[in-house]
Amino acid sequence: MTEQNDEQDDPLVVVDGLRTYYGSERLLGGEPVKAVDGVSFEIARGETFGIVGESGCGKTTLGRSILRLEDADSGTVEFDGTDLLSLGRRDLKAWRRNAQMVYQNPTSSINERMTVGRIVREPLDIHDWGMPHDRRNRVSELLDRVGLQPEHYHRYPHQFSGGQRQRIGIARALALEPDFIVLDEPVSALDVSVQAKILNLLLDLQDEYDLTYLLIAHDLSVVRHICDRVGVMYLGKLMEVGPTEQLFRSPSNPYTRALLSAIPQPDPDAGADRITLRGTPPSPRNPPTGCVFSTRCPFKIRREEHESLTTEQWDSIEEFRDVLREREKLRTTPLQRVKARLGREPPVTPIEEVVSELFELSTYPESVQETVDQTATLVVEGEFTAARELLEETFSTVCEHERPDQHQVADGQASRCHRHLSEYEEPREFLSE
Amino acid sequence: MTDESQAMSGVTDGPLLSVENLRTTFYTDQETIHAVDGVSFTVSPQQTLGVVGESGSGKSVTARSILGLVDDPGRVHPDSEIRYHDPAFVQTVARTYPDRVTWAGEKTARSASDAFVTIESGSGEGSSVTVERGSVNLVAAPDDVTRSLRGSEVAMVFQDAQTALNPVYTVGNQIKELLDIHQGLSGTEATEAAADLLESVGIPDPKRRLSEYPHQFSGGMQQRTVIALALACDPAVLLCDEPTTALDVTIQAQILELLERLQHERNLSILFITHDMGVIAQVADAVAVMYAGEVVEQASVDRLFDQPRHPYTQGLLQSIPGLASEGDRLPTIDGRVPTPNEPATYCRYAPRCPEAFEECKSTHPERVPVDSANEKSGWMRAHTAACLLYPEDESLEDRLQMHHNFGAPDESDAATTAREDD
Amino acid sequence: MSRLQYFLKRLALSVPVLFFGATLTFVIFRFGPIDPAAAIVGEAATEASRAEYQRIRVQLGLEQPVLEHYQQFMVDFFTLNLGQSWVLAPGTDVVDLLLIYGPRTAWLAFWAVLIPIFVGIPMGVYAGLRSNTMTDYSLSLFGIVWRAMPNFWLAIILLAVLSQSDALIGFDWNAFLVETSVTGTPDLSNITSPAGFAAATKQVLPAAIVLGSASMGSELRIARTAVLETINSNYVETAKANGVSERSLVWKHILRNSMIPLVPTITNEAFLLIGGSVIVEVVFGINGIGWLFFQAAINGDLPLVVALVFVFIVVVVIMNIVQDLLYVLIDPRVGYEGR
Amino acid sequence: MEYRPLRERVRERPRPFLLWLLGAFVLVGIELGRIASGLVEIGDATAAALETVSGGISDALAVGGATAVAVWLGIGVTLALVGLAIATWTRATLVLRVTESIPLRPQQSLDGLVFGLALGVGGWFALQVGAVDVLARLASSVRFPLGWLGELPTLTSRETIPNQGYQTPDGTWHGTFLGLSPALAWTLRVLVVHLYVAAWLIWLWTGYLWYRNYYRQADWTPRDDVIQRLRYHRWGQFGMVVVLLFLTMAAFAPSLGTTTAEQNIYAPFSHTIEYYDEELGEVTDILVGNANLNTRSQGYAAENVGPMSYDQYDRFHPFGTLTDGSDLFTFLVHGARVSLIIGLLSVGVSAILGTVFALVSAYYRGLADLVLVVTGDTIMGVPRLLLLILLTVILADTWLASLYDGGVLLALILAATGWPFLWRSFRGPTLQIAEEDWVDAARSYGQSPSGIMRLHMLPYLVGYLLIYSSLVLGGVILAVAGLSFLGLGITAPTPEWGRAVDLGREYVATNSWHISLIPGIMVTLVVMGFNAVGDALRDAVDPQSDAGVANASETESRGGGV
Repeated sequence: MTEQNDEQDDPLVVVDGLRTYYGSERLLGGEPVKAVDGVSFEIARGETFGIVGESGCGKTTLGRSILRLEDADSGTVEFDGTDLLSLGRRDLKAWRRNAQMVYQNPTSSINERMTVGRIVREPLDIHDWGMPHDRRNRVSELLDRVGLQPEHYHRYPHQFSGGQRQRIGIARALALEPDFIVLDEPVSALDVSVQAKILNLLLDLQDEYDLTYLLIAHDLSVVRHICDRVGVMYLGKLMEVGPTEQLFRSPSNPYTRALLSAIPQPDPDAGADRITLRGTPPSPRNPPTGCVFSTRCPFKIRREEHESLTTEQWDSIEEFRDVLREREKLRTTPLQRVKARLGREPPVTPIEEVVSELFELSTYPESVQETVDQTATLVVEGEFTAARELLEETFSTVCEHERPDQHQVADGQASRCHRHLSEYEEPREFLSE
Repeated sequence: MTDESQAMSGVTDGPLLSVENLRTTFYTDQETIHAVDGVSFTVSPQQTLGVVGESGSGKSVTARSILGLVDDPGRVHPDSEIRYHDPAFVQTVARTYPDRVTWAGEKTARSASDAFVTIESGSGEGSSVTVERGSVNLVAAPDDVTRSLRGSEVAMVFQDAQTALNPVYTVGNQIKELLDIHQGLSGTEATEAAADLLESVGIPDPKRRLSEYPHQFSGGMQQRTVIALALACDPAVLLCDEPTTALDVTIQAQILELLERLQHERNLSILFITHDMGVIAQVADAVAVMYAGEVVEQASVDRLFDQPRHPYTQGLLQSIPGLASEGDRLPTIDGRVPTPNEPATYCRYAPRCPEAFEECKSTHPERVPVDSANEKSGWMRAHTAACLLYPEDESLEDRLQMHHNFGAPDESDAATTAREDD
Repeated sequence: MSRLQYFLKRLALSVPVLFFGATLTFVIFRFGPIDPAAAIVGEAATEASRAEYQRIRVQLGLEQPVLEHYQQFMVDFFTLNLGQSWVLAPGTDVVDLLLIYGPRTAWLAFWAVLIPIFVGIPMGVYAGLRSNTMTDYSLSLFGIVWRAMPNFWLAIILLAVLSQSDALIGFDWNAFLVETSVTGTPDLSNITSPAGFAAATKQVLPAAIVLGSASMGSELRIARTAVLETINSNYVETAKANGVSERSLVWKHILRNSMIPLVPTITNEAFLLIGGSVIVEVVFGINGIGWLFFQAAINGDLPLVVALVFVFIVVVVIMNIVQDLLYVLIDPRVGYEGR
Repeated sequence: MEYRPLRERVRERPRPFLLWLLGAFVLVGIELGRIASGLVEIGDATAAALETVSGGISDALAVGGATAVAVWLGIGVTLALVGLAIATWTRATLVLRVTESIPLRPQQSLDGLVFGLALGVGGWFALQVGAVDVLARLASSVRFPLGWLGELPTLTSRETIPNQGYQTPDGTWHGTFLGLSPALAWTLRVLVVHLYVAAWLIWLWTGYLWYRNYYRQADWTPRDDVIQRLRYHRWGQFGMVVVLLFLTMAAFAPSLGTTTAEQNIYAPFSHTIEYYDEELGEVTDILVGNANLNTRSQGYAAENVGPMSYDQYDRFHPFGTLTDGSDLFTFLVHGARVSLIIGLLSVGVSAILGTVFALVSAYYRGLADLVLVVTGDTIMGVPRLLLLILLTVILADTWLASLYDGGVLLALILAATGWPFLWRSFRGPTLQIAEEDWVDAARSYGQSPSGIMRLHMLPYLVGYLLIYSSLVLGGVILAVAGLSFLGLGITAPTPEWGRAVDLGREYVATNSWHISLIPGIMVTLVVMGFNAVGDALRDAVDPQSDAGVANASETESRGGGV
């Protein structure tokens, strides 16, 4: 760890403001998917940098964009001082020797119609590595190194288990002696007992060949085990970055906290202070305008007049807003409109019922109650947009209006959250309340 | 009847579902795979039994066998017993099949050889029998008994929620179908009940959701819907086959919380199958660890995680990243899970076991209490392991003898069936 | 994307097909090795015929510059101004010809679509539900043989058998129910009366069976595989595990889902009928569009042929639209992301 | 285990290989004459075809106007495509060496153009210099020894086992093999032919087994599984037997027929046969054509020669005679050859087009895919049989129609209208393969697009290629038969099964039922056979995706609803 601080001055990979959108070129397209939306970080030489996040958060796209397997829309990726995004075809091909990728799915990442030997050899052939004889020796050596037998050269991937296939994938990635390897969920498709072996192998190889890893994973325990530093991603944004242990011990960002608390610990006595998030992440086509996490955040900044509300009460309000958001969306599809005109509108719970279910249990301050009632009236009149806007006017805060900046919260640890601003309570303080 | 099940019937609140020596075998052209090979466990009322194991250990097949959903070329061995103990259900079945009832304990068995209903205590007979305690053996029972059990008594939640829902019907339609079958509800009543169900599994704005199709739901909502489908049957036992594997951690947390709440609200017994030790630790009261078609260790969840005894369980727990020591290297288990394609006359874990010795290759370990102190405690609290190292306070010879004796009756059983088949 | 949007997108995609299809016919008409005018007049030996030849060329637009002619051609076609026949029925409007010949083919096609649906699909479903039994094997084999038999051959065999049915199988087809001959054009003039309906139906029935033979085999096979696939799907298993009865499983869960792959099969088969109708109409002597097309083609009535091809393309495009519409109605997932 | 090239492995253990080679020599030796004359025939046909084609093209160019433009355009496009193919498959790059400022895709098309241009200029230059003459002289020098070899007797020829002869009143046969009856002699020859084919199959299979046992370094390959699955596929085996019989029939048509095609079909009045005239009481000559006049099958009992019978000239007719008195069986075996050649040619062309387009559209997606979708949809949007009728009628008088009696034209039309069906079937699987991680992985270590298509996508497509080709082949045979039934496509007198059906259509319910019935049954069987082979391949290559493929394949195997 101490070494690493020295090396920080000499980063191998520098990603700055990287944006990758896709789906915008479709004919009847509409909004593009903002898979990676302005991500910046650095990876030091010899370090293992982890990216964690739930599925659909854009972590794989990020890895692929760095290797230029996906065309980034803006931003820069610097590798050892060269700007990758401006490389020409030839330079790019030459550069590819430096960086490789290990894939998640060991069955689909290697071509099953080729023998293991040919699979591992192909990168060597493409880059005209040495003489054919040397290549064969190199392949045998690699197979041996990743824990396979040289006689596996003539076998087909079919004859191997998932763990062994992943070893083949690793051997192929190592073939050209790269400096940098993107590990895209390298163990998530494997059984626990096999996982451990692959992780050990990766660690050994890192020591031996002085490799730099970018590890993409959703399994936080894996990340904690092998990463030096971690970035937590949500909806295309990097929510928090920091040294692994520090981040795991004292997460600053609300999302990181929720994510960490959601991991089931293999220990029946493990703490019960779990934060369960409501709902699911919004579509990356239409991310929330403010903080991307604002629709689910349990730490959301409230207006002063609402600070006195209990968590349950606040949740009811949030849920009410969710319901309205959904209903508004529902009305906009043409087929639905046709249906509505034909009198075949799907039966929905009358808004009064929704209101009574959500707000009956406790007494709210008058102003809140009033807004809710007003909204309900608007909904009955069919003014969904007005209703949503009214709620927004009443309850939304900076979390929903502005993108949070990155705040340095500790040494080497940065987090994107409005609560780090001095005028608000820090997330951890808020929780302890 | 073995000692174990006698011990079990002594417990006042007996099991709700018990599986005894379950064998499910797949007969393909090339080989015979003993996917489930002599599995025994019990599910107690309102408790959660976790079944954990790597892929290919036979967890799913076990669940399928209980519901009679094993497809060709698989078959459940006729000597296996899957017993369901709910008195009301047993009574209904006993009344429908009065000539296939056995009274336990009575020496003069008034039972036919094909009896599948066992009554331990009750009164009356024939079609007016009342049952206080008893069980139905689902393996021997005719198909319509199994069918009447499905859903209304035991319902299942599958791993892949997306494909478990019929894509061409609305969610409401699918829930209402089950409400009609199991609770006789229809029309507006059913719609109300369906909306209530969706709400109880935490889907907001349920009325609107009823008229939507499964593909319009997110993964987490689909899994909630599958749970709602199971609940629509109003079952007593829920079989959950990896219900959270395909989900993200935050959604997984939601589902686990939901299951926990539902268990309390609806007094459910749950059989929870997963490969994730972390999940098991959160949800289960007792745990059975499966390896290559066999249960190798069973204990209460605290004991299992505190003092794992079987070398496999130990290895499994150690290899979890994050739980192990902070050192760089993770302890690992060598080799891979074998396909159980031959009868077990040896320990299937022996080739990978760091503690294996010569006898492991020739003696099949049976599930025994890990120490003699443990033997006396009740079934649910017992800690058993199928390993020649246990009971650990016996000498090696005694242990070998014990495992050998345990194994012997099975073999003779097999021999008799073979003869009968002739 | 909503289902409506999906449908509109499909609709939009059929425009270029129509457009390029019409262009293709124009290219054949204008640049093909056959000079339409020469084909109509014959050898231009005399002065008079040469003048006639010139007149026809002008009338057909062949003397116009290509682009102008093309524009004229496309506008005419898309406004259904399909021109006239020159050889077969000189001076008759193609639209008039279509009105005479079209209904007969439509009537034939109607039965040729209907018979396979009501025979093939139930057989396939039955075979699928009883997979790997003798019934399944014999039904499947039946479907395969039925599908492999060439239409033209089946037609002449059936024709021969029916025309001598009295002698061969001891049953007089001609006198059966209503008096008809085996070959000939159905009389659609009094189709509303029961007797007229029966006669018209019986008249095209052998032809319809032949025309629908292959469709029946295909639909049988597809229905079988679709049922098999559905039976093994997770939702059927879930329904089973939740105690849904066998009958409801089959009628509600399996059948509806099996219909989805059948929709394109049925419309694709209907699409093939257009080609097949040529042979069947020729063999059975039904004066329908297929017969008209064949006569026009071998007699070099190029203006008529080109107009008919365009009409066929329009029919195909309409059929594709119907298929998409059916899809949208039957499969709620249509138009959703990833489908 | 060290990797060694196959040559070394063979050198190490030469015996099995040499034995196997010896087997090939023996088998070739037995039929050397036939193979040599076959080569000569093919060479002559090709030369003639080339002459016609170049003549046709220069004619078309001479006509001027739109036709010339079209031909020039056609030549240009063909050259560009060939150039593109060269550029892609050889991975040769020209433009890249000059500049790097052009993006990848235009670069490749530019390379294609350059290569195409070079090819065109080279070809034209060769033409000018008279390279054609040199080639022709070379060809004729090869032709001579081959022609000489062609004279050698072969085992399966009708000269070795003659079946034509006459019976004298004492019951003995003259002129036939060992004095056997013509039926027996013919049966014997048919048997010998099939045994010879069987010997080749055994040779092939042994070769595969020996390779597996002695030379192959991998102890298992995915292909082993495919073969294993085929071994238990009864329906597929039925198909393979039928297809093999059909192929044998086409390949050995001259030996299998009871008489020669020349005598039977093309020039009956230039051949004579000997027979024993009972009225005269002596052996007499008669022109085959005249004999045929008396052996016609016209439906009446008096005028009919049914299957498995002799006519009054002691000729044996396994399937009876046609309406003009010629032998139906001989007609059918030669018809099989015509069907097969048209089928292979058209399926070959459309398979190549379909594969290339599928690979390109799956790899590049976007515009390439859209253009192909619209083109394919348009072609498929015109009912195929109508298009076939229209094109055959329209092109009937052009030089193309003179190649192989209209067969080549028909094959080309079938290919031009058929590739979208194949492409459609390939598109799905190809798109799926393009999505696989290994394709992405190959990109990640710098594999070129063509390399990815060739190494990582094509191998997966080969299975589908075989499946659909065999299904489509059945369809093409149907379509050709249907067209010739309508009197289009193959011009008379070239034998075609559909025409036989047409000839006999009036006699189905009479004594001469065989004329229509037998060819119809044969078409049905052959189509079933190809479908069965397709099904078997599908099950063997891709056991999981049963339904999806079946779904798409149903309509393709039909050949446009004929």
